Amino acid sequence: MTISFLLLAAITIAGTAAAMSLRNLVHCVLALTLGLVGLAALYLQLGAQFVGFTQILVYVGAVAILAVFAIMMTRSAEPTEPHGSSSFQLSGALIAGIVFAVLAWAVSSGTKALQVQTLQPEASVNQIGVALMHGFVLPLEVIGLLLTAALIGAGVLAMDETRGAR
Amino acid sequence: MITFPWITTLTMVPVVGAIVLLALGGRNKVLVRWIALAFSLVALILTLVLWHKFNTVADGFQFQELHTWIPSLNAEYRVGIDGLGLLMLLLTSIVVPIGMLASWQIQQRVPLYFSLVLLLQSCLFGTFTALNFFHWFIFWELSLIPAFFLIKLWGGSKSAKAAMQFLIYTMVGSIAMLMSFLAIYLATKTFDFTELAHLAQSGQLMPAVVGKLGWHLFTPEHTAMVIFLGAFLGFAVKVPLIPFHTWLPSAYSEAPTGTTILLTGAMSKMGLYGFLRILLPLFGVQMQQVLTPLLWLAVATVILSAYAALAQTDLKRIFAYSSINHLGYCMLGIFAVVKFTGGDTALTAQKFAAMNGVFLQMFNHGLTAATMFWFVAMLEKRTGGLRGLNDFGGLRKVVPVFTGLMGIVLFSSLGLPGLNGFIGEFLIFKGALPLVTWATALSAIGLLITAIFILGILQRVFYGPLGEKWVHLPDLTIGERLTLVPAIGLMFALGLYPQLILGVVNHTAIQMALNLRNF
Amino acid sequence: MSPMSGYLLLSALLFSIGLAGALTRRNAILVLIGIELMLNAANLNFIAFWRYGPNPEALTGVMFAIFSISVAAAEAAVGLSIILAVYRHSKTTNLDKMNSMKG
Amino acid sequence: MPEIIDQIFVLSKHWLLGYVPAGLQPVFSALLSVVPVLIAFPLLFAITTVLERKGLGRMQNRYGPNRTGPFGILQPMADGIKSLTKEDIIPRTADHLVHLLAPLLLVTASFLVYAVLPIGRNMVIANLNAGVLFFFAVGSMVELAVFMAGWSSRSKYSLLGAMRAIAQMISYEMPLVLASVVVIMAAGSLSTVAIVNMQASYTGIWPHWYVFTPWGLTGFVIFLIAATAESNRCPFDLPEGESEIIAGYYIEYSGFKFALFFLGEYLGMFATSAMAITLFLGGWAAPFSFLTWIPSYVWFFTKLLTLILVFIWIRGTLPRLRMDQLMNFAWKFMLPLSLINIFGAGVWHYMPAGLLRWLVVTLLVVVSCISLSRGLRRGKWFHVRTYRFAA
Amino acid sequence: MNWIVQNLWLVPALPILAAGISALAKRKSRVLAASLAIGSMAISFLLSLWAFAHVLWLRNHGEASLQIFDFRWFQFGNQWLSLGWVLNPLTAVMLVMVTFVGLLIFIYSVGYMAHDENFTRFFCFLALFAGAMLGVVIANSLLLLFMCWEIVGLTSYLLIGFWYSNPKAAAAGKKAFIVTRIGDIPFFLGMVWLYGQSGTLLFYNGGAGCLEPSAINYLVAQTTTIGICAATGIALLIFCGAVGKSGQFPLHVWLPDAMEGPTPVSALIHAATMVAAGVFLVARVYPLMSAHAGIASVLTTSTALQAVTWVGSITALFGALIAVAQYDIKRILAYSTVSQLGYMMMGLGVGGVSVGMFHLITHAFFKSLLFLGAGSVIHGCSGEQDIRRMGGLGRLMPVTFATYAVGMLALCGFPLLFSGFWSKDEILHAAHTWNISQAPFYMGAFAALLTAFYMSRQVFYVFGGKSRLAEETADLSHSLASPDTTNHHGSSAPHESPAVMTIPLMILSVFALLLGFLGTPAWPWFQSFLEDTQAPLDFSAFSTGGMLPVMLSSSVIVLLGLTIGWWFYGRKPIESVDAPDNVGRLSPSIFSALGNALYFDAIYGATFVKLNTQLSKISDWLDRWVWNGAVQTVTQIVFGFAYLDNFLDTHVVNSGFDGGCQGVSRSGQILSLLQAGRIQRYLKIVAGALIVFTILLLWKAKI
Repeated sequence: MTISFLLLAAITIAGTAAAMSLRNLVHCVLALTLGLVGLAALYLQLGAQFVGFTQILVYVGAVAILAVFAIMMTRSAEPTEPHGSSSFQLSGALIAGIVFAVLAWAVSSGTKALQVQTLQPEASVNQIGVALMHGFVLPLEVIGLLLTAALIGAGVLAMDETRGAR
Repeated sequence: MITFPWITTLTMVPVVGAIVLLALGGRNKVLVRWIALAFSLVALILTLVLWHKFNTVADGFQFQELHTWIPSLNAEYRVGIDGLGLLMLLLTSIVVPIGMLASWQIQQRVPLYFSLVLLLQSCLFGTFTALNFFHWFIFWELSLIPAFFLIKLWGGSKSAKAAMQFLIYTMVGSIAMLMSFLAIYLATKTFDFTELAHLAQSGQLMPAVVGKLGWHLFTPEHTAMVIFLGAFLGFAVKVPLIPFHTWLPSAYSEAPTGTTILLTGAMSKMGLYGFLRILLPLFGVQMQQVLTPLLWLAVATVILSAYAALAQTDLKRIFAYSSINHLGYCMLGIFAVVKFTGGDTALTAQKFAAMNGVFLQMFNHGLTAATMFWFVAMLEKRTGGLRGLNDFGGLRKVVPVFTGLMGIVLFSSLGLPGLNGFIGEFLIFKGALPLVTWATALSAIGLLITAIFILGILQRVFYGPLGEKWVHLPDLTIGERLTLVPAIGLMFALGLYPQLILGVVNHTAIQMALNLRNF
Repeated sequence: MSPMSGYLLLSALLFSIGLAGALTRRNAILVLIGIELMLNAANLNFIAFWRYGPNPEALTGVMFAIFSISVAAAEAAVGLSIILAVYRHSKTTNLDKMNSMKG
Repeated sequence: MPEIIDQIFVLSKHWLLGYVPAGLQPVFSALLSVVPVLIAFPLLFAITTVLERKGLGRMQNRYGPNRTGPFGILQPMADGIKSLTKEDIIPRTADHLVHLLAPLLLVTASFLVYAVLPIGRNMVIANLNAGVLFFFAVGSMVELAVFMAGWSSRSKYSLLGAMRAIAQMISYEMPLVLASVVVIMAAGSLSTVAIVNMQASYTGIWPHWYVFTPWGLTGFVIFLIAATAESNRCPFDLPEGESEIIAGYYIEYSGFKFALFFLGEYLGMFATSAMAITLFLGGWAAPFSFLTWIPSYVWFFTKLLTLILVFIWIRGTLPRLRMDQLMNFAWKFMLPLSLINIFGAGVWHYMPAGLLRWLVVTLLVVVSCISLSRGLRRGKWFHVRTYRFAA
Repeated sequence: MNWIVQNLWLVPALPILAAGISALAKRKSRVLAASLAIGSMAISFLLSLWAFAHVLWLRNHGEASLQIFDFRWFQFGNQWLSLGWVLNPLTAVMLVMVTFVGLLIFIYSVGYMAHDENFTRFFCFLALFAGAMLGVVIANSLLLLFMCWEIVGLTSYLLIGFWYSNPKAAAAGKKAFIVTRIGDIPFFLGMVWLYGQSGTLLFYNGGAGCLEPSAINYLVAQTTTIGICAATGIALLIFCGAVGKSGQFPLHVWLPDAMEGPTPVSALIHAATMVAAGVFLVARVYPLMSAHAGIASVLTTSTALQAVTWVGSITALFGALIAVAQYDIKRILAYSTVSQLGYMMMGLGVGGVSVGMFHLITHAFFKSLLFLGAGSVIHGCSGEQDIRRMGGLGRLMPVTFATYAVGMLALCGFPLLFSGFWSKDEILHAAHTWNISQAPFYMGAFAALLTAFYMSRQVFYVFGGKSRLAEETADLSHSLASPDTTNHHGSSAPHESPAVMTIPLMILSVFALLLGFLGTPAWPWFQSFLEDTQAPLDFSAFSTGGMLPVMLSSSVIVLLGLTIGWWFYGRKPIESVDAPDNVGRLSPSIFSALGNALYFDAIYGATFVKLNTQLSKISDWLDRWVWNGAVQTVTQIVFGFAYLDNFLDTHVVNSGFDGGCQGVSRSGQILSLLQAGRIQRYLKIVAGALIVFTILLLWKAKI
């Protein structure tokens, strides 16, 4: 419960909350980026350097840009979204709240039994590489395949269905 | 000792060629053709190198390569050649360029066509060099695939049906053969030809199989016979023997002529090769038991196919039946060699003659039939696909050179002395007559009928008054003449000096005849 | 309160925020972003458990996080392109108006 | 003596740190590392602008700046003063906050990158375990900044420029990263310090730079091309092509913010050049073993300046590409080639040392390069292109 | 060993080489082809003379007149197959005859074929034929002989069908090849059998050859399952080959048809040499032919030779009979040839090698003379071959007439002066003394009578009376017009042939006159040469062994025949083309039967050819319906099963399944109300589930 943790947690929560509540979609994405950078910083704080940088690379460098592109191409940047019925909003928020309550309850009741490791563990790139190439080689391959498939699939989906019609 | 893997290299050259062609794509058809031809010529050169390096008096197989492959199945990659294998390699490498030249004018899917041809060549090489049933069988079956597509995709109007018939027929035979070999494998745990032959020669093979698989309702002889018949069916369909031959005329006539050349020149030899390499060493006893029916089959093949050829009007069908007829002589020779002679030295010498004759006839038939179909291809090219006997007449007037050269080839097929066909037939008859007199004497009728239908072709196509349609038929071009010269020259060379081939295969023939178990 | 439960609570909160966004917003892109957020919350959980768990040398948590980031990236790509395709067809990104399966 | 000169900055930093209370030492250490960088590179920026303008001028048969100071070398000073004193205009419809944040984010990200670049022996701000990854991760934030700038201005030109820039940067980031993967494979580390150390040894007088291998050379060339595109420089300067969309995404900026953008761009260029040096040209290592007495940072800056000159030279030489050419080039040539290059590096690794592996890998790279370029030419270079929009 | 023995192969090789070169030559290089063929033939002739001289020299020095040269050809098993050539009197005589007659005919052909467009090919084929024929002659191996024999057959085929655009010629060539091949198949089998039995195919090989006593004794000792000894069986099979090649009954049908070829071809191949090859073959394997079980009792004739005799005599009579009723000038000669070949065979059967061979040699000369003369006539009449349209040519073509008359008299066996007399007489004499039966003698004698008759008929028709050629215009039936018509210059007036054609005629007629004196009973030099004995001049031979009566009777027969011929045809000239034959009037039915060659072609056509066609149809039918039908049936059955299975799947299994599915889908419709397409609603459900499950889990953990 260090100050840095609280600070970063505050940034993260602020960013994500803003992302979920702002009206302008571009702002949402920018806020989300802030939240995700905060999250990456949290990872760094937890000692997972590689994951942290990967988080930045993937989310800031790719997903956010992708989302921005999607927003631009669907012309939904203008805050024209008419808020749906308040009951809809309310029920959603309520459910989310209940979920949080339940999870918080679970966390508070579940972590007591856990033996907590306080030593800073090591997760150098070397170790990660070794682990990826030995213990996790099959998942790695599967992920590679998945990414390829996703790449092709996304390309095909984003292509115009009637080629050359326009 | 590590030596250069000649045979593997030879087998891979066409595969590489096929890949190159496919990679090249169809933009430049001329280039594709030349490259394909170049690869087949490389294979020919390699074969000639092998021919040169081959030790003609050594026992057993040469240029052997042995690698373990699937240890749990005892399947090894074992290749090697003796005189017979070498002869077949040479034939294949000669026939494939002929086939390519004959399909030079193919316009559709050129790279695919030529790469399939090269693949087929590779499969043939594999079949003729494999010494382990397992991968021999793989090549044997694999060769069907290019052949099937070659017939189906580039063939005539009924090619799909013919290709299917061809495939199913040979597949049924192959499956029967596979069953037999699985039975043998279950009993002996080996797929190796030489080991199996060794077992068979010492009389242990069939008892082992019967001991393993015998069924109480079957006598051991019957069990062995059933296994033999399975293997026999596989080869008999491929050769083909009457009555397993009906796929052949339709396949030959529907296939594009270049493919027919491959089918008749090289692929039909696979069946005979199987008879010589597998059935003779392994099932000699069983063949002796059913020798009489086998001989009748051979005689029926010779005579009926000759008569059937007489009734055809399509040049390709005639030549197809003529092919069956010629291979029937080979079958006669093989069956004669099987006959039990009790070690009589004079008769053993006859077996040598028959064996040599069979080898020579295989090669000669390949060469002659391939060239014959080549001429059909050139005729088709000139006439836009017409090849019926009744479509022509008097062509000699406009295409004298074509007529002359094709006449040479036709007479070679007829067995005229001085050309290659004669000596093989002579040796077969010479060896077979003392061994199986009546069958041989009856088969001689085939020689007569062959003469009748071949002269019929000459008469109806080239002689008589010239049809109005063909006044402007072009004669052979210089290029065609030049490409024909090697083939026809080889015919003359073999007719005048058969020692060229006999000198190489003789030792193998002697060994094969001697290795037959006589008891 | 142990450091770990702080992270876990944060993760739970992130998850809930993401869920709330996904449930309340009408825009498909935002729903997708919400889902991404939920995934990130899970990642945080993984890292936290790895960090404070009994077997940090096994790196399982880190691995899981890496893989899940990859999956999330793929999911985002495909999801957004689907949204693009749908938009091209129905000219809207509003989920309420995208309830017809007819093409 | 050469060692002392080489390490003089490190030594002086430690000497200074000795006067600082222990509790504040980490903070001061960081400050002492960061501040020189924050000073040196803007200075380099100033030098580069004048160099570029004069160099370009020479190439285009004109003088370039020659009024301010002797030979115009004070021109950057004048420019700086001018931009500081100019009015800061913000468009009325602009998204103020984002408009403000964009240049800041850009410059911040550009500066952050320097944290992992070893400027000399033992001279690196943070020797990160995943240094190269950090470099690319932070570098990718630049794109976001560009988007923010373009979008928040509410101008068609700027939005178009931003979109172009982002598309281009994303496209070229791929070959950039993949080109550096070969080095990471060879070095077995993501740490920039480790990578440079790997290259700082010699066989005879020849250094072990990765550029002196077939895959290294290929990687270097790919990296350089991608870096040119990343920093939106000619011939990849479409996002700010003056003749088409004036200044691209920062058209609506003026005054100091504009200068910040300029600074950020150049800093990005320096950073990628420095990364190229680190990865392929041995970082601060001397090119010959007998030149090691010259201090390492001198070598680093020499190489950096050389690369900058190369960039200037390219800018003065090559015409601008068209958008479709640019994209085709990235996806159809650079990407496959860098993938093949990775394969080549693998082959190199697993083949025994000798002439053969040189031949094989060179052949692989050359053949694929030729065939890929043929593939490019067969494409729609000269065809009428129909653009598609999401309508 | 003498040079000529070692290099005897040059004799056949040179013409073959010439043929090879002119085969590659262009169609226009006529001079090259002709000079190559004639030159090579001339050299071969000189070499043959040398060989002949060498044999004479050997005889005079008392050395063995049988010289052989063998070489190895190829190896199979543990043995080598050897080929070789033999020089003995038989070879020498045949060589000289073939090369000499051949040379003359080559020269003649230059004139005869001068206008043919395929001149080059013609000489190529002729040279190839000559080479192959010489190969047959010198062969010391039955295999080599057979090979050359087959090539001879091939060239015969090519030359008969030389005017290939005429369907009749093409058909005739085919017929010739196939009919001779019918004889060759047994020959081939006999050869293979001989090889199997004796282990060699060399005739003479220093005691190891197959014609030498040890092998013959072995062969005689072997008996076959049908009771005859192996030697007889083999000999009969080989004789079948000779029957086919020499146009013996019943395989004679091809020979008259072969007249479709150019006339020099008829002369060379179908009169002088090739058809004689069969006779030569029998002579060559005479030791085998004459071998039989009781080899000690030389007096009895072997079964094989009996067969030869009977076949020969039947053929002689048969051919002569048919010749009487022919109208085509060449066909008459062709049937005459058939008849004479029968004579030769008979001579071989009853009298041995020398008797038959003597007639062969003399016949070769006068028959080629006759053919060439006929050719000259045809040439002069612009291709007309029907004797009814000729007449009166004796005045117009004096040289041809004179030489033709010589040939005709020689063929008839006009007493004393003409060679045919001596050789025919010898055969009749031998037949007279034959110990088995007298029938061949009487058949031969009757045939001689007929020969004289039909030859005189022909001569009177052609050369006597006045020319009927002009009437041709009235008669439009061109049934017998040969394709020569188109090839000759257009003048319709009969004229004498050029010198290049007449000079060979004159040379041949000289030989036709004189050759007989080499083998008179008084000085049987020829016979002794062949049999390797000395021949004293002994006029008393006429009186011994019933020689004189036979000679007298045969002279009478010949004169009688000529007289009858004059009575019917020469007494008063034949008036017109349409006038019926004077003999034919006596018994039109028999005459027309003879005119149609006793309907042999028709009979063969109705039996063997038809049988063959039927067999081919049957095997084709078998192929299409039985074998293929069986396969198709199996396929259909398999397809049937497939359809059945498909039916079961579709209507039994599937329909049940479909029913189930419909139920499911109906329930699904109800449940689908939950799935309204509102993603967020699903998400809510999931979140609810999450809540519930978490609570449940925690609850459980608590308890």
